[in-house]
Amino acid sequence: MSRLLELWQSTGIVQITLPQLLMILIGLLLLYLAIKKGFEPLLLIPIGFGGILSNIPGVDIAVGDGILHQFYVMGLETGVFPLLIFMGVGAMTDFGPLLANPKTLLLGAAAQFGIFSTLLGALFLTDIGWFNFTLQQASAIGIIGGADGPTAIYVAGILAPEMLGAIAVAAYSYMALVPLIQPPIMRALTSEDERKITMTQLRAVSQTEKIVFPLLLLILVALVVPSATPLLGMFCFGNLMKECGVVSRLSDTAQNALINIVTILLGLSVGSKLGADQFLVASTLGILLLGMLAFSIGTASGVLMAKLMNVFSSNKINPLIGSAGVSAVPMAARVSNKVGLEADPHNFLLMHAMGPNVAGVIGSAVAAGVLLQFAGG
Amino acid sequence: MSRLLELWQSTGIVQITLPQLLMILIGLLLLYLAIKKGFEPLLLIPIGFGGILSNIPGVDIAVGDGILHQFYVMGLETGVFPLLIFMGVGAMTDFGPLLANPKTLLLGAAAQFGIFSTLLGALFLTDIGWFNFTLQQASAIGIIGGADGPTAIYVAGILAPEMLGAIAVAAYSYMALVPLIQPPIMRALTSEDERKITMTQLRAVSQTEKIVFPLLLLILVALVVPSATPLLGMFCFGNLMKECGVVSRLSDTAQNALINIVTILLGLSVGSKLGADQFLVASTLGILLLGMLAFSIGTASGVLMAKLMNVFSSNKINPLIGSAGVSAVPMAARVSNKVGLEADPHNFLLMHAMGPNVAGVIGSAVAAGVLLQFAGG
Amino acid sequence: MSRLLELWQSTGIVQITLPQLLMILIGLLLLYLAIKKGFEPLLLIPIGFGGILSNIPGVDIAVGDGILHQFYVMGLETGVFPLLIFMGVGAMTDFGPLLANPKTLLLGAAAQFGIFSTLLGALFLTDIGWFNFTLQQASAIGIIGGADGPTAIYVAGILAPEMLGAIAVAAYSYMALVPLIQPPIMRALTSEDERKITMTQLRAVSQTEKIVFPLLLLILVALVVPSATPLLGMFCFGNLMKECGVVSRLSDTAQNALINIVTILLGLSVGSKLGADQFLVASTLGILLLGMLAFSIGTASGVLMAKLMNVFSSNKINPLIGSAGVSAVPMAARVSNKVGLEADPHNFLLMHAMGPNVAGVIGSAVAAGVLLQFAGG
Amino acid sequence: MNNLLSQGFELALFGMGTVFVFLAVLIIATKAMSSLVLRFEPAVSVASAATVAQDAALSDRGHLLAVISAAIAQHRTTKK
Amino acid sequence: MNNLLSQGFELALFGMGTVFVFLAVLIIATKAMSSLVLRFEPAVSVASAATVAQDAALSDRGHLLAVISAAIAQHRTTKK
Amino acid sequence: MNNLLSQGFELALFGMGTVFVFLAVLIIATKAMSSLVLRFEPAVSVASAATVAQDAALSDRGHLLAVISAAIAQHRTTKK
Ligand code: NA
Ligand code: NA
Ligand code: NA
Repeated sequence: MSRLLELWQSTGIVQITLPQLLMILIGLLLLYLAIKKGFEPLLLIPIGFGGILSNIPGVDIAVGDGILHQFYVMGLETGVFPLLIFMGVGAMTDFGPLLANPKTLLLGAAAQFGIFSTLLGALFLTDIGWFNFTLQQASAIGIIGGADGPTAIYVAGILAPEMLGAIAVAAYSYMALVPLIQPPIMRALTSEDERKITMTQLRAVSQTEKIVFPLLLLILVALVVPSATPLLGMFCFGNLMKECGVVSRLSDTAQNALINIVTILLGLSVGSKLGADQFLVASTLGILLLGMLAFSIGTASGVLMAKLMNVFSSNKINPLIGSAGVSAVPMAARVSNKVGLEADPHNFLLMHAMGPNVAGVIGSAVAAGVLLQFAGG
Repeated sequence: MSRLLELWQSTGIVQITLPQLLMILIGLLLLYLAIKKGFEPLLLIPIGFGGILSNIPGVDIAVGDGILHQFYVMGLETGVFPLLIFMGVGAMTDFGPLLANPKTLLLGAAAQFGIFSTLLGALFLTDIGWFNFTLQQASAIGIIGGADGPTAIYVAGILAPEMLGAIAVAAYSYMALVPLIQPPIMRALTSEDERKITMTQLRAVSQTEKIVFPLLLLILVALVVPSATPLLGMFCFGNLMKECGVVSRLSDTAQNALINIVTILLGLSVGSKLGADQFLVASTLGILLLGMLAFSIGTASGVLMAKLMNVFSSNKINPLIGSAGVSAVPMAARVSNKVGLEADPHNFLLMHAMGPNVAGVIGSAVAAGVLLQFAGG
Repeated sequence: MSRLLELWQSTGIVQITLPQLLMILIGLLLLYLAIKKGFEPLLLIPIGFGGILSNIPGVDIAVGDGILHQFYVMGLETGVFPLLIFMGVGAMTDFGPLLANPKTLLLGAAAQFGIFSTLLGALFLTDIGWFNFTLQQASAIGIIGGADGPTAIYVAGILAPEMLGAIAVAAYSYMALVPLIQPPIMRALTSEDERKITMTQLRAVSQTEKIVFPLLLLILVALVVPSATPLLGMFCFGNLMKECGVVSRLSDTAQNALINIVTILLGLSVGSKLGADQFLVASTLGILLLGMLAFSIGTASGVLMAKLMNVFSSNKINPLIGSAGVSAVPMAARVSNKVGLEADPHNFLLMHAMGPNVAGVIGSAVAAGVLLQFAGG
Repeated sequence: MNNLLSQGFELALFGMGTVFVFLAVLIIATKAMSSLVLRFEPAVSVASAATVAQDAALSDRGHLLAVISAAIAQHRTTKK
Repeated sequence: MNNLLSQGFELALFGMGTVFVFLAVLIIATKAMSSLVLRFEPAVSVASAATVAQDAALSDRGHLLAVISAAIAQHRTTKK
Repeated sequence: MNNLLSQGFELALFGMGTVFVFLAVLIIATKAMSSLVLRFEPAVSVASAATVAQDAALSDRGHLLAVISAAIAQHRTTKK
């Protein structure tokens, strides 16, 4: 009979706490948004499901010998998962539009202002006593503004692992919300005439340029920001495998089986950081708030940089492609295209926006390198 | 010259022991059965080959730094391999027939009686002094009656790793023998009229039902049997990836590259537990004997439960689908269909038997959770 | 301001040393040869890129917690990566031509003379004071003559990990150079008449022979050279999966997703041993020199063995297929075919050369076993 | 009957009990879920997902923030 | 000749010896295996695998149990 | 302004500076690379890769050895 009582007490009904129940509801909400609303489902389904698993009482899944904790230790504490994903993303990236119009790299630079202003915002909120973020935590929050999932997870895993869950959820949620966040800002900062600017067609790019570019990028990273090398090194490696044309079987695997496997494991690992005790804290609200700020500022500074470049250059660029500099590949580029079509139904900006879009990936990886160098170790 | 002697003494001819030779023959027999007789080749080929490798003298393959031991430590001691396989099985499972006729879940419950009566049988044989099984070992033997490979390996890896080899060999061998074990029992327990019962066609099931079901199952597991969450959680996760329709690249990888890689490594890991010293012990005979008992009792109780349900319900079910409740997906369902066709060549039971078949997977995972909770750490 | 100086000092421009710069150039050269000249790109692209990453100053990539070092520890220190690649190679190997003409196994034996004479060469150079190789290091250098990448990496990883980078680079470079190294030696050692010898068509081979052969090979290895079991065991396992015909999904994965993933990780791991301090040492020159010697002697002894066999047998073999005994599958067999066609445009030797070619894989794995047994731990 | 065997009986009893209770509850829950889903399913399929996506996503964002905020507030209250 | 070099000669000698012996044995074994297989192959291919599978499997099960039982018995005997 | 906030300003300043400097340098380097490549590209595509492969590979081998030898020599010199 005592054994029966023991068994009853081992059930989840008895053990579950309200915070755990709330987290399970949040996990279900993430799944709902991913499945029904198309919110970055490749990541938010494993993250949401992992989050539910992590809040089930009476069994160790996200701690100790639990499988999600093992995945976390194996792939996130080591940085292996985000770096392998970055390699796969590199193998899927086409630098052609960027090579055809290299000055759009500046748009990818400007959009990183979202990262650093958010970092300052986090420290300001600490200064006025609303929150209590360290420099490491503020940096990890800022990187949400990079609008790049693996970069955010890599940086947060090193600088503020205790916030990894909230940061990843914010990063992917806002990436999914780019079609809602960006257009009002883009319209507010541009005139009707600016939105109608048509751009000259991009020149063709040779295969050799595409092969040399990742190596050139790697060498520059090595010389200027070594701390960004793990991220950009794996990214360039993936891109080289794709462009060189002689290892297509490796490139295919990096883009498919390998990135899919790692995505499943990475998502579950991130989900393991959605335990109620880690997620249901005041700082999560700050992260959500500041993450939204980061996306908005990044968008605005990309657009404004495009307008600034037009002051100095006769070859005008449509400022709507500036917002694509935040990354969120390829969503942000599609948004540029869509808002452009509203102003002029014959003005297709998609290819032009792909340049700043991938530039934003490089830009936020460089910013990540600086953050790791400055605030890390 | 002494060196030459040393080299000669390093050869396997000199070092091999009779038990090792016998185990190599058993490994070859498993390969023969897998290749020529179609005995669960996906698992028994890696297990059989791993078993041969583990009994080669003069080189460490299944111990120490040997590669099979490394696989074992990496994937079986941690539980990662069986859980990833369970995820892949989830991504291959269609709960449609179960959703169309939920009461067949009771058949999947009844068949688990094989697990617990075998557990009692093991303890009885200990009581009368024939064997010397602990409660943990008896539980691990009982789980063979679950007729579900990854569940058996997961439970045995935790409760009785020293018996893992024999339990896995028994589980997969008897799963392969389901077409021989089940029909006589099914015929003995049913009348000709019962075997001719035709069932109403299953209703169509909506996609939303299929998406919600794995989440419903997960929540119930969390509330009622948390200790079954690792198994059923990964299973439901795989199934959700399949049914939600928005992450088909993850679902495809879980069903193909990932499950195949893990199957190879899992099979070799299990093979590493087929060393002569661990396998050629009296308890292995007990395991083989009790495993057969478990399958037989599970089959019988599934059939009898179907007959019992017919007593209380006007909507008769054909008792032949009860035997499918042991799992052994999809073999047991095919056996139900085949025996049914013998009685009435126009009565196709396959789809009706798929319901209890997948119910049996759930049932034995729940039983596994209870065993782990009660007998584990 | 001091912080600015610190940041400047963290850049690669300030920290890079001349040796690191040279190694980066060597890495770029390897990439150039792989991409533009087709030098074994599947391995040399990851190795070359990994080599560049390993020589970037100011960031730990190939040491400590760096990702390449993690890959190295995970897969090369343990031997897991080369063994999994060997399994995949086994799943791609067709023993048919060997089974049709088993006496070509002797050619695969003779070509291993390259391994042992190079080992002696390394010890001789040590004896006369030019270099300072241990028996372990000499063995690891010798294995370059096996002309088999994973075998060389496996052996070097155990016997001389400090030389792994140079040995792998030498092995793959010379494998790529087989079409240049072998023909002059083949022509020098054979007469025009010998090169024109036509061989009888190979008999058909039954599927059962193909299934039994890997098991026969495994048993013989177990009995005669247990220390070669990890290599040949995984090789035979891959081959059995392919030939048995009942686990084609496992065989496909072993030949595709799995071997591709492991190739990427193995290449990067090997690249992590291309740090300037380890690679830019005098012994690297010795390795390159001796590696070339190994290939040349292996080629010569294969050809000479074929001529010797012709003395004793009435069923003449074309000595040009002897050179294929070094392995370098399938390049060396193609070279035999090409040189044969020069002498007689109607004499196709390709299928005949595939026998010694795969025999060479077995032969060098056996040689590796002896080296590990004799010189290892 | 020794202690081990009695433990075994207890385990068998509770085990089969749990399996049956669990699957019985699952039957009821599944039937309830199905009838609930099938009541709403037609409505969902009439309103095209594509046309309502944007507004829905907008309100969902608010929903997400609202739920998380409420959850955190709740949690902080219960901890005190 | 120093010790290292003499060790090298010994290793080279035994190494090449092992390689040749191994591959020579493999030639003989392969030829024997092939002639054995080719003698039985036709018989196997005549009797369709499908038709004999069930009976065969049945007797195989007995075979498996018999082999394992004999193996265990043997092992227990040798251990004493 | 406390120390943390001032650190933050420093980091933001250096961070944005590094990002801009890096991407500006990358623009220049990319343009230089492209113009260089586009100058040589036609020449490369005229001489078929296949026909020159063998000779090229031969000279490359020498090139590889030469570069590595030079590198080692250089390294040994600098170490002394
Ligand atoms: Na970005
Ligand atoms: Na079951
Ligand atoms: Na070889």
